Amino acid sequence: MAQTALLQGIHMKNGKIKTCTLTKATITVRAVIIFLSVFTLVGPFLLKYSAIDWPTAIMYTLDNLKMMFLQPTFNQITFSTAMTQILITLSLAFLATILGAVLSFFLAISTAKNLAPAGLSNAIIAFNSIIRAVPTVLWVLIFAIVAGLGAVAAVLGMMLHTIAYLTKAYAESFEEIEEGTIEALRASGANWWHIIFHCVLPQSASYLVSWTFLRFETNYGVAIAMGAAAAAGGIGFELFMSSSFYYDLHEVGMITYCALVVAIVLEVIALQIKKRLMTQ
Amino acid sequence: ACNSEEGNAAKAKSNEPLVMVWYPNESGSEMAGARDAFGRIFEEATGRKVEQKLTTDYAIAIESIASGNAQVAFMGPQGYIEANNKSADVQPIVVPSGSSGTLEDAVYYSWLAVPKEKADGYKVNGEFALDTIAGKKFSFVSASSTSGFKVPSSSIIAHFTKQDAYKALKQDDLIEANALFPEVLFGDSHQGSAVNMMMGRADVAAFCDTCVSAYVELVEGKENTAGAIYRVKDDAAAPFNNLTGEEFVLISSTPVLNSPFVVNTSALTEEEITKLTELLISDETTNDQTIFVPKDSGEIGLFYKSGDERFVKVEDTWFDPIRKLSE
Amino acid sequence: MSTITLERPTEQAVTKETSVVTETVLELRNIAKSYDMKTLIIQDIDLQLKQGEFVSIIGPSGAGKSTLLRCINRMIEPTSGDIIFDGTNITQLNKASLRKQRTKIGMVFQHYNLVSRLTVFENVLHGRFGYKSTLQGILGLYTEEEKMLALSILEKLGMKEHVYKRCDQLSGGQKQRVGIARALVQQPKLLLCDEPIASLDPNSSKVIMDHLKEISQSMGITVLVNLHQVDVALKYSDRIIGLNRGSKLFDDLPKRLSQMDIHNIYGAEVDELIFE
Amino acid sequence: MSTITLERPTEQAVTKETSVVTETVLELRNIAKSYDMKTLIIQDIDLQLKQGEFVSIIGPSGAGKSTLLRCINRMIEPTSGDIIFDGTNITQLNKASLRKQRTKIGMVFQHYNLVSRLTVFENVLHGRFGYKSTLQGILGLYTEEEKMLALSILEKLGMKEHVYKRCDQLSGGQKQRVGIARALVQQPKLLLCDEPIASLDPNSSKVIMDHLKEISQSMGITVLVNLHQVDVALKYSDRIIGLNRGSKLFDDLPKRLSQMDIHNIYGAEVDELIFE
Amino acid sequence: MTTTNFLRMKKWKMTGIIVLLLVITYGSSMITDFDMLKGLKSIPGTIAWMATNLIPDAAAMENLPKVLSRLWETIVLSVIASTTAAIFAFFFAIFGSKTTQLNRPLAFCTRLIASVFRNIPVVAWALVLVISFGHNVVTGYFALFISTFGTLVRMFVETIDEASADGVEALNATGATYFQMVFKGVLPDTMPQMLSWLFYMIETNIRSATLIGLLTGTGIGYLFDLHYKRLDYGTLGLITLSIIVIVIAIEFTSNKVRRMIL
Ligand SMILES: Nc1ncnc2c1ncn2[C@@H]1O[C@H](COP(=O)(O)OP(=O)(O)OP(=O)(O)O)[C@@H](O)[C@H]1O
Ligand SMILES: Nc1ncnc2c1ncn2[C@@H]1O[C@H](COP(=O)(O)OP(=O)(O)OP(=O)(O)O)[C@@H](O)[C@H]1O
Ligand SMILES: [Mg+2]
Ligand SMILES: [Mg+2]
Repeated sequence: MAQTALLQGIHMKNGKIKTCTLTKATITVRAVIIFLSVFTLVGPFLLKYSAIDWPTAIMYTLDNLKMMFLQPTFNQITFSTAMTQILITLSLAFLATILGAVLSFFLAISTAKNLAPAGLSNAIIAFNSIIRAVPTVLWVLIFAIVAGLGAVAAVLGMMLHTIAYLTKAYAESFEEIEEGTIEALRASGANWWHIIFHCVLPQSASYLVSWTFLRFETNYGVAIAMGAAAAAGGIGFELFMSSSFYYDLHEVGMITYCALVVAIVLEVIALQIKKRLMTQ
Repeated sequence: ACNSEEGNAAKAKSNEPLVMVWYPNESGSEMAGARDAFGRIFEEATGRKVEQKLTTDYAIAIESIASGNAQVAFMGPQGYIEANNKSADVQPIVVPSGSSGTLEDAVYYSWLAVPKEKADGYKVNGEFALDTIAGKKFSFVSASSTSGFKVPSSSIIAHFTKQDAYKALKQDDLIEANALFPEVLFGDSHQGSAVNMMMGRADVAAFCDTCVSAYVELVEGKENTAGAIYRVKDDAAAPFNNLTGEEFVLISSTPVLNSPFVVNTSALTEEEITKLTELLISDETTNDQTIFVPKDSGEIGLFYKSGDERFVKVEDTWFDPIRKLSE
Repeated sequence: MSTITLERPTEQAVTKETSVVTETVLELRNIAKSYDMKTLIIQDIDLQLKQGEFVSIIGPSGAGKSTLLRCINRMIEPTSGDIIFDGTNITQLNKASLRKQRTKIGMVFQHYNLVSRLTVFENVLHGRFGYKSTLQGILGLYTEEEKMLALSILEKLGMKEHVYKRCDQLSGGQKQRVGIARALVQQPKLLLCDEPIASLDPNSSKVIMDHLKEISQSMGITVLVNLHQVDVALKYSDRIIGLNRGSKLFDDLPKRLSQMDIHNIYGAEVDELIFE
Repeated sequence: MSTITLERPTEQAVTKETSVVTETVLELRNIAKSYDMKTLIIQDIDLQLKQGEFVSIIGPSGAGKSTLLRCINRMIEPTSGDIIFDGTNITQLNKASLRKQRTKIGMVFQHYNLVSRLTVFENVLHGRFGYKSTLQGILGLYTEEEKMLALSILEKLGMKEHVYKRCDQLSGGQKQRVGIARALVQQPKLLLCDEPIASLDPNSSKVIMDHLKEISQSMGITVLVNLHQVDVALKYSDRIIGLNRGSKLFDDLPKRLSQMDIHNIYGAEVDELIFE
Repeated sequence: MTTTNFLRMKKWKMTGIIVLLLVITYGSSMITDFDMLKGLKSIPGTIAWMATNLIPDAAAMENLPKVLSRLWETIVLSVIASTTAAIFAFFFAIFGSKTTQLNRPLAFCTRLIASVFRNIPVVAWALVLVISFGHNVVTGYFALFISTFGTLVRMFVETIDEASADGVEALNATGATYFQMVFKGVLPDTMPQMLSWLFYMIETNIRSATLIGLLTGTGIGYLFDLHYKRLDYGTLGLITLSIIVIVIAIEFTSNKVRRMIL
């Protein structure tokens, strides 16, 4: 008797009490997960394979990995060349990141739903999708044709993807800012720019920095390939030579180690800066 | 007519640096010493500072020389044809000759090779015959390679379109599985294509002689002819290090024209071009050991000297045979 | 720019100087607001506030207290009616002039709405933006007078030792005092407070209410406070306004607020209210 | 698993049945804790809690109230001393046995600590994890009895109509009631509450404190509460413990807490406290 | 007066940072020969070039069926690789996040492994994989898996770090086991953000067409590479257009899903 009273308004299924009702959110999550799982299970059967001799292939992989990572040496180039070239690659990545970041900031304040009108915001989002869809190498090619070979082509080519990425990331950070603080400043008679620089920027600074560094890291990877393609130099050219030309896995391994160490140092620096910004 | 006009325009900015673009894969070997030597030659010829641009991207190199962003380039014959198609201002000036010192043997070779133990399967009446490659797994180098795709594919098409079954086949079709080859692979490099064949991923592979010469040695037959047997050297480096001692046989070997130095005529003056050409074919250049490295010196160079190798003047029409291949 | 001379409040200052309360600072005429153009959230609101008055608005949740308050400085646009503030009809103003008028209306929020990564000092100085050009504001070019003003207000609110602390290191009560300081540094004639103590523990609540009361008395600033707690409203207000379903049901001195009135204002909910 | 029969509390139940309060549930012996192995945050704490007792810990900020509470269920490891809970020395237990013991100690947090995307029902059932294997827990396989238990507790706390609401849609007071329900569904012998009302408005605070008091009385569960508000502690506790700089200064009935004791416990800060 | 000093100090600091960035920018420009003005001037030319060259012509449209079938292959591969990588990344992220780590050395190792996977140049992976596996879907799968895994671990770690530690604490206090805590405490809170990252990686993987193409010899990227090397810009335009459509579709779906979940 007490039980039936208790169960009033409670959902049952097969005589069992349900602990959650199906809301739009749970249905969506489940649908997405089921779809992805099914797709992942069925997907492999939709692809065409050429036969693989697995034992040999795996043996070769291990052998190659051993040559690369356990016996790295410099053959064609020297350590100092490698370092200079890495510096060039880093510079390219830095330029693409910093220019992209500055532009992205202004695009992002015109994109964030809480700061900009919906029309402008949607236009920029669409524009970004288009930029992102064009492969970086095609951008670099176009800039190389128009502006000539060298750093300009490489940097601008990479910058476009940086913008597309950072604008989205920044805008989402801005959208997470407490609406209340913006409202408070507006109520005190502050104008839009005041709000951007004294409310939006300080609140999202640590996110902005961490996104920017993440992109810097990505750009560093991209710059390896793109610097070489655009004739701007960098470690990518040496990597290309030792891999595609000399097939020198030992040197590829060595260069990889150098590149990796720099990347990890970057990440550590990024973490430190972020920590300071959070606590300062 | 329009050339001279633009030539004048170029003359006006002739104190701007001269941009030279290199695409290393087409140039035999990367050798800073040789590039610097060329830099000196160009500087002497034009009185302009020379900027060497090294790109790993084939399309970017071609577009640069065609648009005049670069004025001088060293590129493969196929690259030259495409640049020339884009802009008629792009013209060849010299190519490195063969050991005779003339245009006659200014060639290298595009090979079709098969593993030695299976070689007999490619013979008809004791002779190697192209017919036998139908239905095999084939490996090219890359779709943009002259000796690794253009040349072999065009000779294959030329051969098979005579047969009714393959009449409709076009060169483009060979870039993926087609009526002739159930599977088409790309090695991305000449070495890669050779490895595809030796590891059994492909039955037949196309690649060029000079690109693998460091790894293989002739064991039987005449160099660069069908039937020649090559063996991977015992001390071969990667990617052949696991394949030492493996042998393969050429079932065909086609000569391919050497790579030219090209200029963009709209971006250089007549005078500059003439001077450049003359300097390149001069005895001084010919005897420059950083450019033509003596073959037995053991050093790596851009070009090797075993006989009378030198640069010889060349005209656009010399490349017509290659041009025909793509038609 | 005239600097307010902020004196330490003397004990006598707590007794209201009625002579000051004369001028009408704010007048609402027939204000109505609808968010969806169908139902009116507030309607027919007429209201007059005099200088230095301390007025509380009470009413059940959803009565339209916040809506009314936000209409006053046009954080939301009233659907009809006129707002005359300091002799100007605010409803007619364009953006730039509105910005100017807003500087004279301070606002204090339930959740403080501070920029948590900045220091107390910087947050307080934000109140000066209304007086600045875009560039001055962006570069944070404050005059020495402004800084002194901010400091003196912070001192008055007992926050002087925390000026350089980042706001996320403060307790709720301290944050609210920064919020009040930010509003005061605007040198407002009117202070709007939307449930300033709803997020605070009883101790901090008392501190904040005391400060607000003091501000209205010693500085002659009109204070309009939304409150949930009837007991607090009774204790601090010069006048109480009772709102229910968007209509003004009561507008009189606290002592005139009868149990009947409370029942009218809060409807059936009255039983749940706790009077300690 | 025995199901507790949860009766609606009758008015008489509010008067404490002293006969029940006999058994010692928790005993702390000489507990000390240092985070940095240099300074002791708490020291020499001896404490005995009997079944059904309602005990408050008061003390200034930083006194070590939270530290002490967390040591009891070893959310943080005490540096030295013994904790005897329900006859078992908790300090000696390995991970698995500790997990078992923790199920008998419910914990209620200042910030509720709910999984905000899940429903009230799911959050409450989380309290049953201690009784389940990992897999059962992950798959959410609860028995019907467990669900009924959760429902009856929610009903008792007046939260039944919200069972299927997501926790991020609740008010603070409602969230805290879910937090309490989660602790109760563990069927604990001891309830540890770390400032359960510090984030709540006065009305909700009263509701929560009333519920806690009721739990200790009608269900015989021992309740140990950290509080900032002395007045609340005085009103609800059977016994008050005063902590200052990690040492126990007071441990007696509320009525024995003198102004002098308060001054000792809170030090100079006492003047800022408000007793209404 | 200290107040003035304080604000001035802060401004000096800001100025210092800006100057530092400017100096690095200038230095980088010197090192790489980067000419900002030239870059700016080239932008109109770029747009003009795209407008004239990247418009698919009739010849390019003939490739449409091929483009579509290749695009499908790419989508399938990218979904498979991203989803499987996400599963592994989830467990790595749990062990790597501050909130849910078992112990610090393990957390450090986890993050290090992810960083290595993420930062080894693609060219190097490509070399190893293509030599060993040849051009094959499997090669592409591994390459995508490796880079996606590396990136997702980092994204997931940050997501979990941001999710409040409160729920975790409460579950620990109830006596829940580690995995109960992870699946019932952490997962529900972080799921929307993680799904959003997963969608983002699927999109990225479709876009990183050139890489997959190079490695697999299949997919839209292979087609891109082929036509790129032949300077067939009409078809490149078509391919790009088709990628744009997919990217926008995925972004749209992702936003829809996110809004539904939140
Ligand atoms: N932006 C909005 N759009 C639509 N309706 C709104 C909006 N803001 C508030 N409302 C509605 O207006 C009514 C009054 O809301 P308001 O916030 O003014 O009440 P309140 O008296 O402040 O209540 P509380 O005490 O809960 O803060 C409510 O029914 C609310 O749902
Ligand atoms: N994880 C920790 N590591 C180091 N020190 C800590 C840690 N947690 C707390 N402390 C220190 O221990 C002391 C006591 O903290 P605790 O949180 O127990 O105090 P409290 O009495 O609960 O204070 P409050 O009333 O502010 O919650 C403080 O000085 C605090 O700085
Ligand atoms: Mg309100
Ligand atoms: Mg505490």
